[in-house]
Amino acid sequence: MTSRLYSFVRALSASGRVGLGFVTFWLLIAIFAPIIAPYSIGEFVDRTVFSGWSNAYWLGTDFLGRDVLSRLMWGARYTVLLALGAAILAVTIGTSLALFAAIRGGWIDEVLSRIMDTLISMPSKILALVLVAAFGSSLTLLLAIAAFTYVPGNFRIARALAMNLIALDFVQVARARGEGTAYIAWREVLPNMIHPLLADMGLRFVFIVLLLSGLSFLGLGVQPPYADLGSLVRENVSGLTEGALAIIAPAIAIATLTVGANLLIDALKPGGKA
Amino acid sequence: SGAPKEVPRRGGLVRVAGHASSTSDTLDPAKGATTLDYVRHHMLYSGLTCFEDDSLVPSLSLARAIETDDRITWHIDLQRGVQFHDGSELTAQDVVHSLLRHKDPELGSKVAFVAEQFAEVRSEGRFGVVIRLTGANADLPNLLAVSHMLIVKAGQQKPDGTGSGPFRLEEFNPAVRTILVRNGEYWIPDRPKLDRVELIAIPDEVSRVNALLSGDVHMINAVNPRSVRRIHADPNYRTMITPSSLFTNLIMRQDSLPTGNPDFVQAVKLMLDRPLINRAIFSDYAVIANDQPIAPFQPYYNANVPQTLLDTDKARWHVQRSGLTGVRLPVYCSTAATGSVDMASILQEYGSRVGLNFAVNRMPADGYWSTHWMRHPMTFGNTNPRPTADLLFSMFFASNADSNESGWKNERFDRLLVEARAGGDETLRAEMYGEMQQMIHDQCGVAIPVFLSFIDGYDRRLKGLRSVPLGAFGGYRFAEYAWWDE
Amino acid sequence: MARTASSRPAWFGVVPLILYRVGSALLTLFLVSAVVFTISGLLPGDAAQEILGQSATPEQIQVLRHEMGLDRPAWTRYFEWLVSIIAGDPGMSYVANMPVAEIISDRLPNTLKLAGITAVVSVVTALTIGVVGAINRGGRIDKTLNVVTLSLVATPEFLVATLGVLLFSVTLLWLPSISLVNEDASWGEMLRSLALPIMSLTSVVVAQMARMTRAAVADQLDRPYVEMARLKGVPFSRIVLFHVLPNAIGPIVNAMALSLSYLFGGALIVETIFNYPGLASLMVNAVTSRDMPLLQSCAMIFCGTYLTMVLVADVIAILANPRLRA
Amino acid sequence: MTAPAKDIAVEVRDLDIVLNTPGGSRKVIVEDISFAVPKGEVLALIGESGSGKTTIALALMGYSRFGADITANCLRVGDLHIDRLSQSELPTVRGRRISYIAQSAASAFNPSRTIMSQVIEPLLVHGLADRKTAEEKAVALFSALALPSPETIGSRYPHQVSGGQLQRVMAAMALITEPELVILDEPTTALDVTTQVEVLKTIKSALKQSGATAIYVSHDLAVVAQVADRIVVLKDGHLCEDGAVGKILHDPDSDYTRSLLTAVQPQQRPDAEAAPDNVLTVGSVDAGYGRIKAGKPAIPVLRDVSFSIRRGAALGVIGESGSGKSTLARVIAGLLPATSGEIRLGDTLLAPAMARRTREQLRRVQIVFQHADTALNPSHSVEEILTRPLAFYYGMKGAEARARVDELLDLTRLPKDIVKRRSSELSGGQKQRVNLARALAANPDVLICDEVTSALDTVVAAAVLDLIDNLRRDLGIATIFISHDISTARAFCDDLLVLYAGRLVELASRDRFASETQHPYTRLLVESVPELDTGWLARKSALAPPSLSGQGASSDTLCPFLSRCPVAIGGVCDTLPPPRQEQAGQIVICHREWNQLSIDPLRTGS
Ligand SMILES: Nc1ncnc2c1ncn2[C@@H]1O[C@H](COP(=O)(O)OP(=O)(O)OP(=O)(O)O)[C@@H](O)[C@H]1O
Ligand SMILES: Nc1ncnc2c1ncn2[C@@H]1O[C@H](COP(=O)(O)OP(=O)(O)OP(=O)(O)O)[C@@H](O)[C@H]1O
Ligand SMILES: [Mg+2]
Ligand SMILES: [Mg+2]
Repeated sequence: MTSRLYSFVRALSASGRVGLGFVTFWLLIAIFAPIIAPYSIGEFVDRTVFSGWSNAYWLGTDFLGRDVLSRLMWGARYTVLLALGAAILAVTIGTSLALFAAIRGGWIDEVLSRIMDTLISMPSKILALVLVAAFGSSLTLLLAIAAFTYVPGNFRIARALAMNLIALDFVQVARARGEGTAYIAWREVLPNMIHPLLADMGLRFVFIVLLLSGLSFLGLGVQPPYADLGSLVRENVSGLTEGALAIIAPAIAIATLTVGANLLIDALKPGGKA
Repeated sequence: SGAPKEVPRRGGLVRVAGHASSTSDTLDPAKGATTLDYVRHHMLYSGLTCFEDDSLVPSLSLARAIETDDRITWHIDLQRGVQFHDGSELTAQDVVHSLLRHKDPELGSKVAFVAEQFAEVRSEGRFGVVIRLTGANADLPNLLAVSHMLIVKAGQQKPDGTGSGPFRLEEFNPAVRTILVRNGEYWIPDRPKLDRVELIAIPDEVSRVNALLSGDVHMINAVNPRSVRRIHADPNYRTMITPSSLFTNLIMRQDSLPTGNPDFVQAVKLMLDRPLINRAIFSDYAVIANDQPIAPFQPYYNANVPQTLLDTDKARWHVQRSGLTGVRLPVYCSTAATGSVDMASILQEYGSRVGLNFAVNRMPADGYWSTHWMRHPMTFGNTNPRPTADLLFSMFFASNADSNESGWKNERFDRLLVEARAGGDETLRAEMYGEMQQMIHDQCGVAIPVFLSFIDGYDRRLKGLRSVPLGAFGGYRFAEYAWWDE
Repeated sequence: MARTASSRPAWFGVVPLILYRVGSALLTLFLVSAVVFTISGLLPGDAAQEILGQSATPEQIQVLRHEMGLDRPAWTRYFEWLVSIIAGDPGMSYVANMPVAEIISDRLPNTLKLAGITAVVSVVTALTIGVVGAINRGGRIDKTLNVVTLSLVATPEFLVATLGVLLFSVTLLWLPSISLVNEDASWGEMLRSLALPIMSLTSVVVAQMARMTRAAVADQLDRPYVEMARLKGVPFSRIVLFHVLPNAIGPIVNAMALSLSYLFGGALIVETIFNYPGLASLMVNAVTSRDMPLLQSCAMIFCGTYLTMVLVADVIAILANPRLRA
Repeated sequence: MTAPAKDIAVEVRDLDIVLNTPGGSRKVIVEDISFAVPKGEVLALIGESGSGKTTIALALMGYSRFGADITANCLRVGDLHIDRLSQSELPTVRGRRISYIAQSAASAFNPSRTIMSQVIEPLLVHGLADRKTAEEKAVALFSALALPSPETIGSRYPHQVSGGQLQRVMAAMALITEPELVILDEPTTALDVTTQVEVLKTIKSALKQSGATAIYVSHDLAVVAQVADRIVVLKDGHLCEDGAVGKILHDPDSDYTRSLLTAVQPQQRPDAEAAPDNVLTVGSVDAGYGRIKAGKPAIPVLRDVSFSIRRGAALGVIGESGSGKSTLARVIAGLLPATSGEIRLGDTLLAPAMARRTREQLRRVQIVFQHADTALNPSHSVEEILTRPLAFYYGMKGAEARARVDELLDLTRLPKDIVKRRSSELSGGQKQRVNLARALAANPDVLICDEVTSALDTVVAAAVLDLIDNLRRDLGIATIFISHDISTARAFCDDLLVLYAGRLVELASRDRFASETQHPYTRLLVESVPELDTGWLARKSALAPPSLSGQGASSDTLCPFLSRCPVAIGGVCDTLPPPRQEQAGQIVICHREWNQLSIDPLRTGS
């Protein structure tokens, strides 16, 4: 196990390793936030708002006088877990449908493709606005919206990949052997799509992080006092002119998370070994 | 301060940014719903009375005189020689039309409930108007000063901006902009000073402040208290901070549980850290309130009601008595109710200290008022200043009021409200209003932590502004007096 | 190639192919209309309630609802709406008491203007970045461009916009912080007032387009015909322009269509920050006031735009490919 | 070796091409290469795949594919020292003084530009002519290269002309600037034998006319024998032998060259003692692609194909590319349902569509695809690949399955330690063996091998062939051997089936096939296979070239070969469907009398 991990890391390019580093870092923060955050997320720790670095508050305080470091850790938790969950959900649904469409072909393919076109053509933020207005904001809804928004995109890519694979001889061999759709999809086609799908999932992950931050700009994000990284940037935006850590820290967090994820994805692409 | 008194000059092109606009922006005063609507209406039309300063006592405007003996029948004498923008003369007919149209259910006037008090409105000669009310109301001149009561041209069912106000309409594009130019024939001499005013809306606060600081607009409203420091950092910009009776309150419905539990209500009032709310959310630009809606600087304020202070021990005791320890309590808030989201965060935090488990539900501003406000046991409300205590009480606290936010019912309160409305002896009236404040403070299911201030930001060169505690932009009437000092 | 395409009906040739695409776009648009109608029906409350406000009595609301026809079954309203949309008349706005067409025709030019200029700017930028990156693939310039574009996508757009305003408007006083569009403004003024919105939107869309361009061009650069052209002594710039780009155009326009369609509905945040009177904020307004005719029309425009862009991209790709054109 | 009296046009001395990887390691691709080409002569570079032929050829243009370093004591073309030219000078030489003809014309042409614009591009970029004169020159070259409708072919796109034509268009593109040196990189390898002959002829005469020096890269000695004056034999990046054609062909110095020479003539395998019963019978099968309307596919491919095969026998299916060989395989396997006709396995009638066949029936017919690369799922290990059919058909699991896998590996002579590897970790020959082992795992009665050796080097291919041959003898498997390589098929199979445009034109036992009696198309095929004889092409050239107007039968019922047939009988062949003539186990579908079939029409003319 460790040796596989080691060889995996070794096979990465330098920028891939940087990406892996960022992603691992934020993943760890996300997982352990409840344990390592020095304060609770809503605690008013200081009378001064937007205070700078201090021993007690490493990243200062936010616009209400709460500890930025703690909020950042919780924010990372929400962002990473939500986006990861949504990305996995989107890719799972999109890819399953795509495999089904590609292998069955014919009218099933046509109908699914049209439905996906329909979904992809709706502007996601406005759709989110309507859905939140309709159902109220909740983590589940956010997750659903984010996943829903990116299912069609994944479907398109997965379908194209599957189409190319299905034309290959080894699928013909399986067919000639008499294998069923499920076996072909699951055992013959899917394993060969894993890399591009992972890359796609990484890309969706980045997009979802950004979508979530856009949604929090519109006031549709995670419920207070909890916050995702985008909400943290947004709620502290009045500190921007003072260069408050409260806004810089979450902005950097988003940037390192998304850039890191992208670098990692790039390194994972077939061209980049691994 | 030793500077010589400056002489107002004529001229100036000013762009003003409000905080909201929509496709339902209107030229009809009866339907005004946003700050910019009110500003626009006050610029286009004149009213019978108006508020000119922070005294909250109405002055005469189109009415030269208002007289009454019984506070039921009122005689109004109109100014002579007032012209509408199209040149026609303003007469009693126009006033009768303007007042009576609010009673038309088709119109959907925002002050229909006030107009219900008009038993009769008729002209008396070319410039005399008689208003007979259904019951005595000493506050009629105050009521006539609001923008909805502005005078439009007789016969106009859909007013098109032709009024007798200080500005003429040049362009009106709902949700985009309104351009108004000086009315050279304004019936008050030497007014207005500004040549041209453009009204736009910038809903995003940060953008609004940025627009001011980059010189793209010259006046803005609804400045976040946290942005005041930013504006002051630049010597070219000022703020006008008008303490007001505007408040954001936590509503606890008395007709549902657990909010109907008096111990719970008491606990919540006791665990509000009002100084923290004032400091953290409003940068100390608010005024600590006492769970009743009359602000210290308003007429009839009862200073004898003891101030509720933060007392977590007592609050915890109440919580235990109510048996609600650990119960999950959803609270609905929204940016639609200024500051409520942050207040909810604070509530949640302090709640956890006294054993209450609040779950914050931030709702989109869109649809908040129609779908959430008052519809759940615990929601936040936001109440704008009203020109009279009577109006405030009858709209939000009377048992039968539509917007009786907490569903509070008190017979004595209702009786006092009608008695006080009739007026007569001012000391008696003050006593009655005082008792009503105490009742709300003690028993009503609303917690009012602070009174907010209107904070307008403006370009240093914009002069002659007056603050009126009834609304932003100098009680919506800044354009009447403002001038531009190049 | 013939094998992967075998799921498509066999009648090749460009006209039927394009007709087929148009047909499926129309079908999609029809599906879209149903979805739009359903989703807008999910919204709580309705226009009658919003118009009359809090103080309205239930009877008043009922009357108005009946007048507006809101009390009829959803599918009747859907078909009436569909018929009128097909007839080209989106109806009257519930709230503004104006024909929807008029409200939209006020805003549409703004959105088109912003989207159009941004499209030009971002396409040129993306092509440049993509081609330069592809030519130097693996090299230092490529890596730098990669990280730069990545960082651009990685920054939330409201932050990009706000930083832009703080820098260019508030601090430097170079550009207006809000876009005040005037019909009678000169081109220069207009560009100045649109500069920041364009910049923000460009930063959102350019990265993805540049990356796709790079991938498409790099893919073509590895083809044997490029080597052949080099061995013919064709200068590299000519190879890129005349050999590679025409072949890469299909995937590039496809990626661009996807990205550029964002400029319509996705401009919401930029419209909010710069107070730009475009369609996205109009649609949000319609959501707020439950102005269904307006809401549905906006939604149809957005979806229609998307479908048109993808269709145009498809057609370009078909036309650029002589195999399909034949 | 002393230079002949003639001018030396190309001189290469001590050429090394080394790839420096970013990791710092060095990979030597070719080393110590020296040769010289006199002006106007053709030098052939031959060797197996990967021996560095292309790399050397490209080095003469100062070009290396993957950034490898080219160093040489001398790298001279005419008066140009290629190794001393700067990066900015090289493009002025390429395409002007040295030009290149790539292996695959299909991919070397830009698919989205017209032929004309690409052919004249060298003239235009070097500023040698204006567009109009350039186009005139191109048209002249088109007709010189015997391209059909030379005036208009330029406005077509690459996909609109056939492979052989495209290869000649590329020759036109190379010759249009009248270069001193032309490099031809396997210009005919991707072509059918019949087409290859034509292309060879035209290229050879065009070279002669232009007087250019040429370097001809090929792996095929027989082809090289026709065009080259000198041959350089390469092995693993080293020069193995260098000499005049006659010397290399008849009296090679190195063993390696000798092994190459023997591989060219595959040795005939004895007939198998096949059982008399037919294991597979195909009866007048029709099939095609696209939507099926009224029982006819939109793109009909196979028409009225019938044959049968006995247990343990090998049937070779030969024909040009696109003649429907693979389609036939797919039809038998049921991957592509036949639209009419019947397929019997033993006595049972098989359903046309695979989905309707029983698992047992599917098991008994196994297909081995041409490209082992794509036929093996890259994400499966060898073990997974081999155990799946065992589990699927026999429900075998665990130790039993492992034992059987071992057995299969033995059978295909694969080392045991490869079971955990994935296909990307196998060599080409190993892949093809695994591919074969998978089919054998099913214990089939019929094994369809579709071009299983085409992608392999001759030596490796011979080993795989041996294997299949042994298996069918030992296990009694009936083998359908699809190939475009006539000599291999002939050496390997008991019977041969010739397809033309989806139709069977001849079916004969090996002896009869080699006899004088042949369908005119079969004759053309067989005669087109180059021989290891420098005069072969010259002899062919003396004959009337048959037209190459492509396939596409004029009608469903007439002879498909009619438009190309040199001996077509006017008034008969173009009005009546060709009759089926059968004699002594040989079936020929042709109008010509049986005794007429043995007369070589190419020699006699018609
Ligand atoms: N992209 C590459 N990177 C590294 N090495 C390569 C690359 N391409 C080819 N080589 C190596 O260079 C050597 C020579 O290749 P070259 O293409 O010249 O062979 P060739 O004789 O033309 O073979 P073929 O008959 O297959 O065309 C081979 O051993 C090959 O492994
Ligand atoms: N999936 C398909 N859809 C449509 N036409 C096809 C398809 N596959 C093959 N064809 C056509 O059917 C004909 C026969 O193809 P097939 O692959 O059987 O030829 P082949 O004899 O195996 O050729 P090669 O030697 O090149 O492998 C060709 O004209 C080809 O273009
Ligand atoms: Mg080669
Ligand atoms: Mg084939």
